[in-house]
Amino acid sequence: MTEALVVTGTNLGVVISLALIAGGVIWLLVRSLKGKEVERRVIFGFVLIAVSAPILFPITFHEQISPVVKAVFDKIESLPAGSTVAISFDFDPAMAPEVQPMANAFTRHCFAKGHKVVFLSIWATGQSLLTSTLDTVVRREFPEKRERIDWVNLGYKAGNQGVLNVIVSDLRKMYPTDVNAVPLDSIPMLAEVKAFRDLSLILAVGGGFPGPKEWVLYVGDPGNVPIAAGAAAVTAPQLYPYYPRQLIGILGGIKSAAEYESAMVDKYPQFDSVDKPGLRMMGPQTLAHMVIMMFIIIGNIVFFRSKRMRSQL
Amino acid sequence: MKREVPLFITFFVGTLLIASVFIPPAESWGENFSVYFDIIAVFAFFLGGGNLLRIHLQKVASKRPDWGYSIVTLVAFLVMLAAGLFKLGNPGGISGNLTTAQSWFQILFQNIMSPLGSTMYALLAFFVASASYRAFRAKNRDATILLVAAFIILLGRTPFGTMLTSWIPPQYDLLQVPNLAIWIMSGPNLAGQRAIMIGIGLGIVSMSLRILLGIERTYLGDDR
Amino acid sequence: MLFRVAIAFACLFIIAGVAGQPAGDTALAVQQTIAPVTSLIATNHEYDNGTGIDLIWVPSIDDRLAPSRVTGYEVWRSVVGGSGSRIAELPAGANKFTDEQCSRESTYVYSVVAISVAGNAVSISTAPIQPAREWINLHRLNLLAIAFLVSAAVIYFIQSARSGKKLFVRKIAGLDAVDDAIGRATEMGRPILFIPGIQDMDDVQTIAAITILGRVSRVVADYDTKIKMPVSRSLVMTAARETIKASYMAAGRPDAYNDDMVSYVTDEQFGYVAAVDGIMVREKPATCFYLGAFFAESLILAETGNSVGAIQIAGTAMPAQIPFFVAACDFALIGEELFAASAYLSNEPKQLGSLKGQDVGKAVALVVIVVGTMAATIGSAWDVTFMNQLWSALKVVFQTN
Amino acid sequence: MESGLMHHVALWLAAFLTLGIFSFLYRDNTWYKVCEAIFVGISAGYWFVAYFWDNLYTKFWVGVWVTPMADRPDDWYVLYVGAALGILMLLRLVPKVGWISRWPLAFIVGATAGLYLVTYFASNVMLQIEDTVRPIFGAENDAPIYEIIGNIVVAVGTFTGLIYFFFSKEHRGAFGRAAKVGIFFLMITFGASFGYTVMSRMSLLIGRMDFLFSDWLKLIK
Repeated sequence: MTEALVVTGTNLGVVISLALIAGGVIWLLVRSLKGKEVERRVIFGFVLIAVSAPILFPITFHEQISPVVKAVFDKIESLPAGSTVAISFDFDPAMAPEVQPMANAFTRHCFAKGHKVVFLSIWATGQSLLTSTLDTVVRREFPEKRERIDWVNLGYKAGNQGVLNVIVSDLRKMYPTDVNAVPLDSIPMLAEVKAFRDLSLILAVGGGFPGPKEWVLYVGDPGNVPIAAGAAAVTAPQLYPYYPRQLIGILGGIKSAAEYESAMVDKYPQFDSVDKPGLRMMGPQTLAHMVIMMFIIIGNIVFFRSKRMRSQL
Repeated sequence: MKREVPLFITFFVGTLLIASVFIPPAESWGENFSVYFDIIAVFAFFLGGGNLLRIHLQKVASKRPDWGYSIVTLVAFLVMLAAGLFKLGNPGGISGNLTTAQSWFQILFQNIMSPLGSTMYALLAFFVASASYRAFRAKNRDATILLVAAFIILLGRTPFGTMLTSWIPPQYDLLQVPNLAIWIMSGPNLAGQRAIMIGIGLGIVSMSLRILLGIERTYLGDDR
Repeated sequence: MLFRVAIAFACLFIIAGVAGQPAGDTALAVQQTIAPVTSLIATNHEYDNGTGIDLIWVPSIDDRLAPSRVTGYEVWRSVVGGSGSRIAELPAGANKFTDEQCSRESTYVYSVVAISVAGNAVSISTAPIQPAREWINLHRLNLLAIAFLVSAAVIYFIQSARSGKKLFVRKIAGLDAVDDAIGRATEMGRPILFIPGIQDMDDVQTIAAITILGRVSRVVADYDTKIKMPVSRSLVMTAARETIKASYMAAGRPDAYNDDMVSYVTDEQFGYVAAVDGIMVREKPATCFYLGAFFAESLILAETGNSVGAIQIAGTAMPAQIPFFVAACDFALIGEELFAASAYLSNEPKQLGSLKGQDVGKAVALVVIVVGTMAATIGSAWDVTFMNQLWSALKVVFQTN
Repeated sequence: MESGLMHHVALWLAAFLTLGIFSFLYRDNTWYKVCEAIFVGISAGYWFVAYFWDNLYTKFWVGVWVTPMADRPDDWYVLYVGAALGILMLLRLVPKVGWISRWPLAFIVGATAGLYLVTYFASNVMLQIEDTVRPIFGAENDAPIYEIIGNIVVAVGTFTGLIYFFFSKEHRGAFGRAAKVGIFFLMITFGASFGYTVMSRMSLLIGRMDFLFSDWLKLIK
């Protein structure tokens, strides 16, 4: 399984920035061989360059879909067309670069399969991000999908896990109306959705509290509804104990988002032209990882050098 | 009275909520608690917000160092309060949706609070790097294990990890770095997480009992 | 209304099917339509507040063909003396459904409609049924029993410690350092910073943090160190003030207490972090405590604290943040240790007794893991009936919900 | 929606604030202090407004005044209890009866302790134990070798990890060695989680740099 390193964009810029990083690392290596500590600001500078350079001169890599991600993709594929799926936007602007690409990919996938989608948020800050997905994905790419027939926006409700605790058995108690104050009883697509346990799938996108874990504890387990998580990479490890029984699949971080985007394009070539932030961000991501690994190595060299020097004294 | 009533309330409410889990007609009590809590939290904010105002007003009044920044905080706080409570700029007026795009509240959130929050969060990228440099050193056995696990996972999350070990034949594919990374996440990592989770669960049981039985009461300002 | 029409149609189909079987033309029609579900039974959903009714049925014969001719099922409910409505749509292959939207005051009749491209088939209706409510959820009896067992162990050891029995408690490194860390701040004349996490008082970790604050502030009051505690929740501010004030009273120096030791900053996670970072670089605390529920800010705080040269003692039960504290702080309390901390610091026998009590819970867990894993492995590998029984018994006992 | 000028002002403002926070990495400075002061003020206001409308207005006011009697849930009057507790909280401002504010505090702490006791015991203890108990060779005896190793590792790791947490037994002898193995597993867990997180944190920075380069400076499309 050899993966080709596909280098695109301004090659000269790529070469220059890589040379800059490599040169700096060699300089640091020489310094550290003398047992000198690196100042914090130097580290900060390296991170800045490693992230900025690939944004200015893009590098992209090909992504292979991993089983935990594929499980989510296959679940959405296997639901009969017309199933009702919920996507919950439980994140804030700060987390958005990482998880919003997942929410967007989920939305595209559900609509491409002809599912009906319930959008909601249990984070106060998730509401405006939800609106942005509605504007940039739903209304722009799927103008034929009608609000309240093919999708509905329930908006935000305060109360954290309390909200989940209620909607699992009674949606209307918490959400008498959708975000535009239209009573749920007059919304055709929700006629049979009395509670969240009536849904075919819940895609919990988020990473803090409340997040996918609370969806599992308060909705998935008691309501026996399949739940898939789109999580920030930092929370993904804690979700592994719930996989595969309580969570059908997990997307963790931008790498999983990139994998999902690759899978989407493989299956639905019409999405090749849309923005794929996951794949786009993997370049800077990879370079930043390399830089951090360099620093771990340098840190250890400094450590062993100074230990030797101390023992010689 | 000052001491006994709060202890009784703690015991009574706690026991009631424990019982409610096992009594179907009482299942909604837990939900009701979250409603109570939300309402109490609003009232409590009058104390917190009042404290914020008082501290900064005092700083300005006594012209302590950096008092200029206190003015900035006060203005920002009051502007946001006014914009939100009176729903300024909202086409629907006071009964309109708080987060409509045209309302001042939303504009302030979008253009000031949101970039500030994202940037503060983004600082983490730098701190992760400096912490890795500092902490991932093979100082002793424990630190070495930490270092090795972290390094494998880091490598496994990049295409380089794939390239580095793609020569390993398929029957030993576990040794390929990305697979090894996944295995660490679902094997040893899972084990550690479980031990921590079980411990936390038991720790909560024990602490909750100490609180309900009134043995632990420092939170009530009762230190004997 | 629709319901009755549907039934009428279904009856027509069945009559047409039965009557027309020998005739060639109608036989075609019979082939196209499908068989209804059979053996539909409604029973009261156990152990609820009288809101649920369970339905089970045998799927239509046509659902067992491959590919199935049934595209799905609809569940219809009618209140006796009222109208009927469709309450659920289920995929093909479904054979049960729980209606949890019932009222204790009503009596219901259910039927299931098998849907196919060629037409629908309605089942025979169930007998009228009224949901009943139960007062005790026997499904959770195992949870009750095991939780009771562990709680009883905790209470037993608290009592036995109270009666003067000597208890051993192992050292917890981070907590042994508390006194030294506060002493260091006193010597340097710099403040100590106490961060109780960013959650409100409805999080048990925040409560744990406040109980530890009670012990820490007692030492602070004795040493006359400066303490600074910016908080992100108003209720936490109130509770923390009560706690510190009580410590100063207990130390006999109520006059040294001042409300400004605890100040509210903002509820916003990163707004709070921005302010705390500012406090750290400007006031250069000698010691920082981070105890409670933390999220992404854990590392921002710990790295900034490190850059100003503070001794840092951290503890959280947030699994995702423990690694950062372990890597970036001088001492870290891992998960359970956070909840044990106030008991450990108090050094009171009855508090320490509770730690021994929770160890009983761990012992039970260890035994179940060993016995269960062995039973499951032996049982499934060599098909030993007794082992399999033991395994499934343990599974039942530890199942929740 | 926004006029051209407004858009530019907003863009430059966001860039100003972004760079201001970043400047903290170099050192504490006036620019950062201004951003910090704005952030604290705006966000404290934001949360109060959110609490006010979502909790006090929507949950309480609408619940006890606006909703018609017929549409109220059976237990609507419980809302008054919440408000009463809230008002008791405010009594703190009256020095003579300030001690009454401990009541709502006691209420919250008691309820939290009670709720967490059962829910965490069920989800953290019972469920995790049940999940750990599984056949090492797989349910069908067909697990590949790495899965068998994985199962053994999970069982042993959970077991020894728990031993590390024992408080009332000295970590000596065989018990001490088991605890050492437990720490070994915990360290792998911490290292793995940390490594995993690096990824997540980088994405956030990439998001901000993307804003600076493409939205603000328009260097890339």
